[in-house]
Formats: sequence, C-alpha cells, structure tokens
Amino acid sequence: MKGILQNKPFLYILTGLIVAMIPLVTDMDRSTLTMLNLIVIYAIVAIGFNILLGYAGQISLGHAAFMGLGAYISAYFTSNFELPFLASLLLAGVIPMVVGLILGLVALRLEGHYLAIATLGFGVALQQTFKEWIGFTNGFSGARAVTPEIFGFALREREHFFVLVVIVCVLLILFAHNLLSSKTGRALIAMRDSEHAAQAMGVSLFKYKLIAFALSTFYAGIGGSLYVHLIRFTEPNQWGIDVSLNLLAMVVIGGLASIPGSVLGAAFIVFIPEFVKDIEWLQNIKNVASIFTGVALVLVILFFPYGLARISTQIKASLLKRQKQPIPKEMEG
Amino acid sequence: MLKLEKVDAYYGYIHALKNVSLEIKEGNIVTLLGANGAGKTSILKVISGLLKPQKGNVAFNGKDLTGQSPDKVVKQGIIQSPEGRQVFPELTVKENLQIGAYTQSREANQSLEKVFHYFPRLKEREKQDAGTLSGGEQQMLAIGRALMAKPKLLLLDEPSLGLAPLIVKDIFSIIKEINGQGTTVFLVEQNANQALSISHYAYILETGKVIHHGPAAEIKNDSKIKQAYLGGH
Amino acid sequence: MVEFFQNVIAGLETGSLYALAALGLVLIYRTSDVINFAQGEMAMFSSFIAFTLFQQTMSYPVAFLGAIVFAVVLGFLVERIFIRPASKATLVSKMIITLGLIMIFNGLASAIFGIDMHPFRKALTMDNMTIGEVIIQPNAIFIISITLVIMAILFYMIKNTLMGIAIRATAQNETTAKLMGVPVSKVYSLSWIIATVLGAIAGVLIAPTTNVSTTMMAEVHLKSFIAAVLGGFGSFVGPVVGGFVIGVFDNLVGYYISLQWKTVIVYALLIIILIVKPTGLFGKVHRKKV
Amino acid sequence: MRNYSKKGLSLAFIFVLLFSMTACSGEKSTSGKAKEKEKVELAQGVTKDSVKIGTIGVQSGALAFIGTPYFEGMEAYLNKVNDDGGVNGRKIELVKKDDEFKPDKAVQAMESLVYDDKVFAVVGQLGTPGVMATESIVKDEGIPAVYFGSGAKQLTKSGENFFPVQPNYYYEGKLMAKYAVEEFKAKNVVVIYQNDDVGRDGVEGFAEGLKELGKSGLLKEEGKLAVGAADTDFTVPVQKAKSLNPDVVIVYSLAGATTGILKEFEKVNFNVPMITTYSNADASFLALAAPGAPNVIENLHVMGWVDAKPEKLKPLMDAMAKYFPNQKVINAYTMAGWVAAETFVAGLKEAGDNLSWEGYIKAMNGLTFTDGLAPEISYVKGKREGVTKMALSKVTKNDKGAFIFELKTDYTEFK
Repeated sequence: MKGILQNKPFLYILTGLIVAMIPLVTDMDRSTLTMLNLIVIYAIVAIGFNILLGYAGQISLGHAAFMGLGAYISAYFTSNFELPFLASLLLAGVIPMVVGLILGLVALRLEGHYLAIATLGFGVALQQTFKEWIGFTNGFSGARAVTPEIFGFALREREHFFVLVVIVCVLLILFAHNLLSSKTGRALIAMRDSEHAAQAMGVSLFKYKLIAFALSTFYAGIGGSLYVHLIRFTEPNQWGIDVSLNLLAMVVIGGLASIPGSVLGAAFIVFIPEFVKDIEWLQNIKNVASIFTGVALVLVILFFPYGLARISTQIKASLLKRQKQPIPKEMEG
Repeated sequence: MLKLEKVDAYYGYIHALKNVSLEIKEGNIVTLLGANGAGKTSILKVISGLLKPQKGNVAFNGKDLTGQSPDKVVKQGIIQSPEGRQVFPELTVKENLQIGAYTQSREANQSLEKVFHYFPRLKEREKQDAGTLSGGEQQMLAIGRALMAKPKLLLLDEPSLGLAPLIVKDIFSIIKEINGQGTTVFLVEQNANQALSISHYAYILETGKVIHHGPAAEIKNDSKIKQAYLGGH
Repeated sequence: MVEFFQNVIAGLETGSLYALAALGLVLIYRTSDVINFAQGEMAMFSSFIAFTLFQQTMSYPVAFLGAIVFAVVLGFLVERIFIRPASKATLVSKMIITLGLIMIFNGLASAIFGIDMHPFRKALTMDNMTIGEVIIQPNAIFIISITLVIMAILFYMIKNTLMGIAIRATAQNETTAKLMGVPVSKVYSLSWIIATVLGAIAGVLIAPTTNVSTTMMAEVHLKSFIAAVLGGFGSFVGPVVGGFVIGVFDNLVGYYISLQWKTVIVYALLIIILIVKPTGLFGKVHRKKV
Repeated sequence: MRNYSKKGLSLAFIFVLLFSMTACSGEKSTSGKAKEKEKVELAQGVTKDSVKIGTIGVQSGALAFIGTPYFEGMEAYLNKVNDDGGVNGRKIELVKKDDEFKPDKAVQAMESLVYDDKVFAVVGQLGTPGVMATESIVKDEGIPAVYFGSGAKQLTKSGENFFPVQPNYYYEGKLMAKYAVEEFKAKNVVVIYQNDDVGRDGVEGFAEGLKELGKSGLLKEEGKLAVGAADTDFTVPVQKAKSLNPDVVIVYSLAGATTGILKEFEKVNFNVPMITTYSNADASFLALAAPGAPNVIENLHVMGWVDAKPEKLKPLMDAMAKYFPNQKVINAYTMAGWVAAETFVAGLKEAGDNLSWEGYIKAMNGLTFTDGLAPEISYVKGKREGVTKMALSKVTKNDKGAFIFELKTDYTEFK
C-alpha cells in the first residue's frame, strides 16, 4: 500500500479520478462548474508554462496568444471542416507547437528580459493577426465552436466536460512528470541551475530550451482548444498581455517547478477574483475585486515566496528552525 | 580598540560562531587564522554588520556596535576589504576608489593621493574598468578602496588569496606600511607564516570557536600549535 | 515630403514620452533587476493628482510639481512597502508583485478618481509655428527638449556624481557596496523615486493626447518596454533612442505601409532587431547579479 | 517525509477545489440542473409581488467607464418604477453581474443568472464579447432578453426571445451614408474608424449604405483609415485624411480616440464637416473633446437615437438626482441603461399577469413603444431591428459660449 502511495503517477491518477467524480456526485451550480472547468484548463496551460519557466528557466510573456491560436484552430476546424473534436484538439496543440518551435528557433537565443520582450512582442503581433485575419478568426465578431462530441457522446453538460478536461489534464501531467524524470528533465534542471555547468555536462542548451518552449506552446494550444469548446466562443481581445501575465502569476504563485503548484496557482488566479466579488460588504466599493486580488497576489509572494505548493515544506522548515536554533537574521543595509 | 564578547552567530542552519571573544588593540596587526569554514569570514561579517549575532556584543572604542548597519559601521572608521577582492568590474579604478570614500567624500582627493602613493600602478590605470585589471592589481584596488574610507580599523579578508608569491610579498609589505602609518589591521588569512610574520597578535579559530590566542611571535614559534592547527609548515 | 516631416515630428514627440517611461524602467532594472510592470499605473495615478490639483488651483506649474512631489512619495512607499520586504524572493516573484500593484493601483484609481475620462491641458498652449508647410507645436518642442534635458541630467548624475557611482556599484555588487558604507537601501529608494517621477512626467505630458483616465498609460507603458529593449538596458542613451525610434517608426509604417498591420510590422521588426543585436542597439552585456 | 508532504499536497489540491465549490455555491445549493420548465403559470423569478431580472456587463477594469453609468441609468429607472408601486403590484429586483468584458466571465454570469438565480429575464446585457458568447445559452433556454448594449448586427437574427433596442453599428453606418449623400452632398468621403468591433461594423455599414444608394464611388479603399482605441498619436490617419481632400469625414470611434482625432484636426486646422457615432452623443463627450479642439468641433455632427430634449430627459435627470446624487456625469451610457429598463418594463406592463416566458414574448411581439427616450421601438410582426430612426445633431455654441448639440434633422430611417 505504501509503495503505491509513493508512486507519483498513481497519485496523480487517483487525485484526477476523485476530482473528476466530485461534480458527478455532488450538486453544484452550473456557473461554479464552468469555473472549475476553467481552473483545470488554465492549470493545463500553467503546467506547460511551468516546464518553460520553472524547469527550463526561460520566460515568456506571449503565451496567451498561443492559447488563443489553439482556440481559433479548434473552432475553425470543427466548424468549417467538421473535423472530429479529438482530432482538432490534437491539431490545436500541434500547430501552436510548430509556431512555437519557429519562434523558439529565433527568440531563444535571447536571454532574460530580452526573451520576455521578444515573446511579448510576438504575442501582441499574433493577437493583432487574430484581429485582422478575418477569414480565419471572423475578426471581432468572434469565432464560435460547437459542443464537443467524443465517439458520438456530446459533452453538453458541464459535469461531463469536466471529466474530459480532468482526463486531459492528468494525461498531460503524467507526460510532464515522465518527461521531467527522464534525461531531458534532468538536462532542463541542470540548465536552469547553471548554464555553465550544463554546458560542461555536454547538454545542448539550445535543444533543450527549444523542447521546453515547444512543449509549453503545445500545452497552451490544448488549453485554448478546451477553452473554446467550453465557452463556445472566442474573440481577439481575450488573448492579450493580461492573460499572459496571469499565466506567469499562476506559475509563480503556485510554485516554480512544481506540477501541483501550477494547479494551485491556476485555482488561485481564477478563483480569487470571483470569491472577492461575492463578498457582500465589499460590493459597494468600485473595482474592489481588482484591489483585493492584487493585495492577495502581493501577500502570497511576500509570505510564501516559494509558492503555494511549498507552504507545508516552508512551515515545517521554520518550525524546525524555531525548535532547534534561533532564526538567523541577515541584516538590512 | 575592538572587542568581541561571547558572540554567537548563525548562518542559515549552521551555528557559525560559538562564544567567540577577541580583542584588537589599537596600532596592532592582529591575525585570525583557521581552516576553510572555521568561521573567519563570519567574524568579519559580524563586525561589519552584515551578520547579526544572536548573542554577545561588539564594541568599538567602548561604543556598542552590535547590530549596527554596515554604513554606520563604516562611519565609525571600520572598513572591510572583502574576500575575493570584489571590485566593481564595470566601474573604473577611480570610481571604485570613490565608492570607498563614500562616507569620507570630503577628503576623497587627499585620500586618493595617499592610495596612489601606496599603489602607483592604480594611478596608471585610473580610467580603466576594474574588471580589466589583473588579480594582483584588483587586490591592490580592493585594499586601496578600503583605505579611501580613512579607516581606524582595516579588516582584510584573505588578501593573499589566489595571488602569485611575489605579489603576496608586496601586499604584505604594504599592509605593514599601512599599519606603520597608524591604521590598526585585522587580518584574516590562511597563509599563516607570512601573516604571523607581520602581526603582533593572533587568534586561531576552529569550527566557530577560538581555540588559541597569543602574541604572533609565540604562535609562530610554537611548533605544537603549528602542527595541530596550521597544517604544520 | 511635408507629410513625412509632420509624421516624424509627431513621432519624436510621442517617442519622447516612451523614452521617459523607458528611462524609469531601465533605472529600476539596473539597480534592482526588477522589471516594474506597474510603472504605467503609477504614472497614471500621478497624472490624476496633477489633474485634481489643476482643477483646484488652475495653475499648471502647481499641478505639474504636485504630481512630481506625489511621485516621489509614491516611489518611496512602493519600494518600502512592497519591494523591500520581498528582498528574499526571486526576481520573477518580484515581477509578480508589480503585477499585483497594477491591480491595486488601477482599482484604487477607479475607486478614488472614478472611471471617467477627463481632458487635460498642454504644457505650452502658444500658437503653432510653421516651417515650410510643416506645422510644429511649441508643446511638441517642449516635450522633446524636456526629454533630452532629463536624459542629460540623468546621464550626468549616473556618470559623475557619487550617488550615481553608488547606484552603479549597488547594481553590480550589493554586498560589497554595503561594506563600502553605501547605504544601499537609500540607493534603492532613490532609484524607485526617480523612476516614478520620470513616469509621472510622461503621464502628465501625454495626458493632453490620451485624456486623464485609468487606462491612459496602457499604450505608453507597452511602448516604453519595447523602447527599453530596443535601445538596450545597458545604457541610459539607449532607451531614449529606442523611444524615438519606436515613435517615428510607428508613424512611418502607418503612413507608408499599412495602418491596420502597423502593430504587427513594428513588433516583427523589434524581434528581428533583437535577433540581430540581442542586447539592443546600444546594449553591452549586462552582468547579472549573483 | 517527502511522500507525506506530496500526499498532503494532493489532498490540499482537492481541498482547494472543494472549498471553491462550497464558497461559490453558498446557501443556494438547490439543483442547478433543474432545467425542466415549471409548468406553473408564473415563470422562474416571478412571485406574487416581485419579478427578478438579471443583467451582465463590465463594472470593473478598463471599460468600467461604460458599465458604471449604464447600470446607474438602468437602476434609476427601476428604482423609480418600484417607488411608484412596481408593475402590476410586483417590485422589480435586479441582479447585476460583472463580466469584465470577457466572454468566459459572461458565460459564467449568464449561467448563474439563468440556472442559479433563476431570473425571469435578462435585461440590458452589455458588451459585444459577452453578448456573443452567451447568445447560445439565451437561445437554447428561450429566456426573454431585452436590450443589448452591443452594436453587433447579428442580434437582429438571433431568435424570437431576443429584443434588441440599440441600433447596431452596421445600421448606423448605413444611415450615416444616407446623411453624407443627402444632407452634405458629399463627393469624396473619408472614414476614420476605430479598428475593433465598433468601428469595423460601422465602416462596413457605411460602405454598404453607399452601395445601396448607388454611390460606392464616394469612398475609396485608401479612404478607410484605422485607428487604435488606445493610440497615443493620431498624426498618420489625420495626415492621410487631409491628403485625400475629403468634403465629409466620418469619425467612427468612441470618445477617447475621437477626442484624439479632433485635437489632431485642430492642430492642422482641418475644417470639414464630420459625422460621428451616437456613442458620442452626450454632454460628457463635449466636455472631454471641446477643450482640445474648440474650433474644429463646430464641424462635428453626431447621430442620435434618443431624444435628448431637456423635457424628454427630465424624468431621467430627476431619477438620477434622487438615486445617484453623487453622479455628476450623465451621458449616452446612462441614457442607454435607462432605455433598457424602460423597454423591458413596457413589455412587462403589456404582459399583465401572464408572466410566463411565452406570455412575455407574446406581449413584446405586440409592442410599439413610443413613450420613452427613443423615438420608436417596435417588435410587431417579428421585427427585431430595434430602434431604426435616428437624427443628426450639430455641435454648436449657445449664448453662454458653451458647446451643445443642436438637432439638425428629423428622425429618419434608412430607405
């Protein structure tokens, strides 16, 4: 028993199963279910983004555009070519991945904030393309997507759709998990920790950065596809910098290089504004949700700089310290 | 002049200094010897205010310095030349020296001449970026930079580290000269022989504890101590 | 040809404002390695202060100076309250804090000042001049000159004053700077204050074009990033040139190529420039802090 | 040790999800899936003495400047109706949802209105992205939806239970073409349009209007000039417009960009008649635009579909003063919200006690409403065009030197 519980893939699957069942056995508001679906969808994108940021140490401020690209591709192919949903889902992952590869080939030579701005620029340009390429995106009137059908079963109910997104999420988590415990994963981590050391170890930095970038765009595209079939509509203004920055926040808040962290981060960023909006006594103050979400974001970083996923470790560490030794204080200058 | 009394300090989880007491008398060169990780740098950090001791106190000329911020410590006349030189690579030699005189900027020009007198090489390279200097030159710059603060007490952290023997000899003779001009020097070294030969007094540190102290000449000649703690040269 | 010059001058005018904001970004980045995403929102807040003061006093200098004084306080407080306590956090975490600040400032501004747009006057309201057929507004000349003057002052300060050297020293090696007696906390405060003031100036100067509103800085802020990268984070001349280039280029592409596609074209060019010259037009390799 | 914490994490994850569910569902854990229509006479959201309706729109973030006055106008009207005793003895209760102008939030909001709050109707949903994203839910459920704060043209074809009021931008564009041709005798027109859902529909409608009038030659392809809503420099479009020597310029953009364009016109002293959209037909726009362009603004004409004569506006002004005494700005959005509530209530009165969805829709289908701010709204014979009559006003100075709108034409339709 203990052996099984130590097996992480098994734990992921078990957690996924339990989570997927919750809406089926409990009675939840439809809008809450929509939000849960969105949390899992953003979690997928955040996991991909975490491979890039948390493991490979590369930043991107343009991933919203890849998510949008996935959404448009899926909407386009299912409505215009009546492509089966699963095929379009795959396509919505693969095409952004190819675009990501091409962008990666040129942009990944840049470092740090230069990479950040290059990807930001690419994101803005791609979003602008969504606005102008009306034949593909239907411009500002927006693109519609159908209710997905899998082997003849239409996922009209939110509960059913939730099962789908959880399955996809767990599959992608397992994939990420296996990848990160493989040679590629070790190379990525070595590279993040020290480029020089990694180079000395014979890691081809560029190749691994590229792999991480392409994977993150794949995850973003898949997330976009699921999104558009859930909401059944998309338009260009959605895929702007704010979503890219939100993705960044999800990964950091949840914890860099932590898969459960990305899920927690996605839950935090999607859920907190809704939660704040529902607090009655705050509703008379204008824009209160924005202020409180901002404050929450700052507080999490200040008190849990290693992310939500590592709270328990952090608390344990500080408890240990307190018992055995006084806490050292580096002084402020 | 400077007194550490029963200082305990932690570095993360590591208990870096255990009940350390030491005294530096005015006008002396005092050497602190010990192996890597014995806690030598921690003592300097405690003095400079980078590391706050958990227990004990630091007094300078009778004034309590415990827990003061580094810039306040520098204003008292204590300055440290850190390990590994740590010059500012993208600042010119002159700018590096100017930063050294941050707390004494009114007398910067006067100090500058003094430093150029000790290290004529620095004058030649005044306008060059410090990152382009050789290791020895950078060490000169680091010491010169510290002198710019007109220190009463100069803390030197392994000034001989990574330098060729000839240059080390130069450096040590300059330290002696600086001391001769009235600056008290607290020298942290692994290079025991040369350090002891210019020092008045010495402390030996092992795993965070002072295990021996005495006049430098005595320690230098005590073969037992040398054998036990200083790698037996 | 008249249109060409008209577009270039207007480009220089807006480019100046990108440049001012970019200088602020670069200053904070150089000292603390943080990219301040909230720069635009902070500038917006300062502009609202200018607007409110102008309504109260009807005096432009009072409004302008009031905004600057406010920016000094704001920059100081933001560094103290939000950035410094996070000194242990990673750089990317600090960036997330500035994201949180965007939400806080935007929310606060709507709660305090409301969500309406307000007109704001120009710094100089004299009649236009014409050279040939090209129309030149004195205000445009004022904006361009003020940018160049500020750049020169900043450049001088960073290069030649002790505080400037201390800022650069802190940027390179914080611990050693501390050991040399540099009060690094003051250096951080100062760089945030200067950066916030630069943003405020940009905000007050752009307000006549964009009106005073909670969204007034969106475009300026984005372009200032681009300007900083284009010019390079390594120098203080770079972002100014970057700002001018973006301003002028935007107009020329819009005029001679396509208004609809200009955003795509300008950003594509940015990416190309970065690939050819990864540290920006004026950049040298910036040493990362260890 | 490690595995304990990992297990803890997985548990925490489930916990977070559980927590989010309970926190959101609150006390209302009644079935969210009860979609079987109640066969009782009264539809959902209706009781003996109340009618619950819902609305969705942007109330925070960058576009709150639209939603805030809009919902105030709506609430002002509903408060007035309620204070006067309600409709057929029923007080109207409004549930507001903020969608931040985002489609996914709008879908969540619509779901919670329709399935959780169980409102009787959706009134005055604001914002094209949200309206488009929720269209299928409204269509599938058949819930009455009155007034869309959106200029999107496809709403006229969405279905029986859709009751648009506000003219769509496409139609407005067509009508602008008619005015350009008939009022201004234009020979050469330039359109500067905001390059988003607002301006694009407008410029398309304008081109279509010219085509139907047989005057396609008036607008050349290079005469369609795009601007961004957040642009900081309007030199290029204005230079281009000037170089084309038009005799009429259409400025199809919202207040922010329009003021920028006008200031640039002022700078280069470019004086031609201009026509702009009804979105700018209010005093707050003039207050924003006039200081920067005191001369050229007198060339500006605006479209209008609400009758902004002081005597017509009096009930609105009084209600706003009573219910929102702190709100100084009363603009086109306030009026739009007011009209939304007005139109819905007109249908409610008509439907009498027959408050099922079918009953309401039937009542609306017989409605031709002329007592409100808009000159005429009619849904007779399945018409879903909303307001079709618009008039042109010109900006001018009154005796006190303040800028006002002066009605220039009658309310007319395209045709």
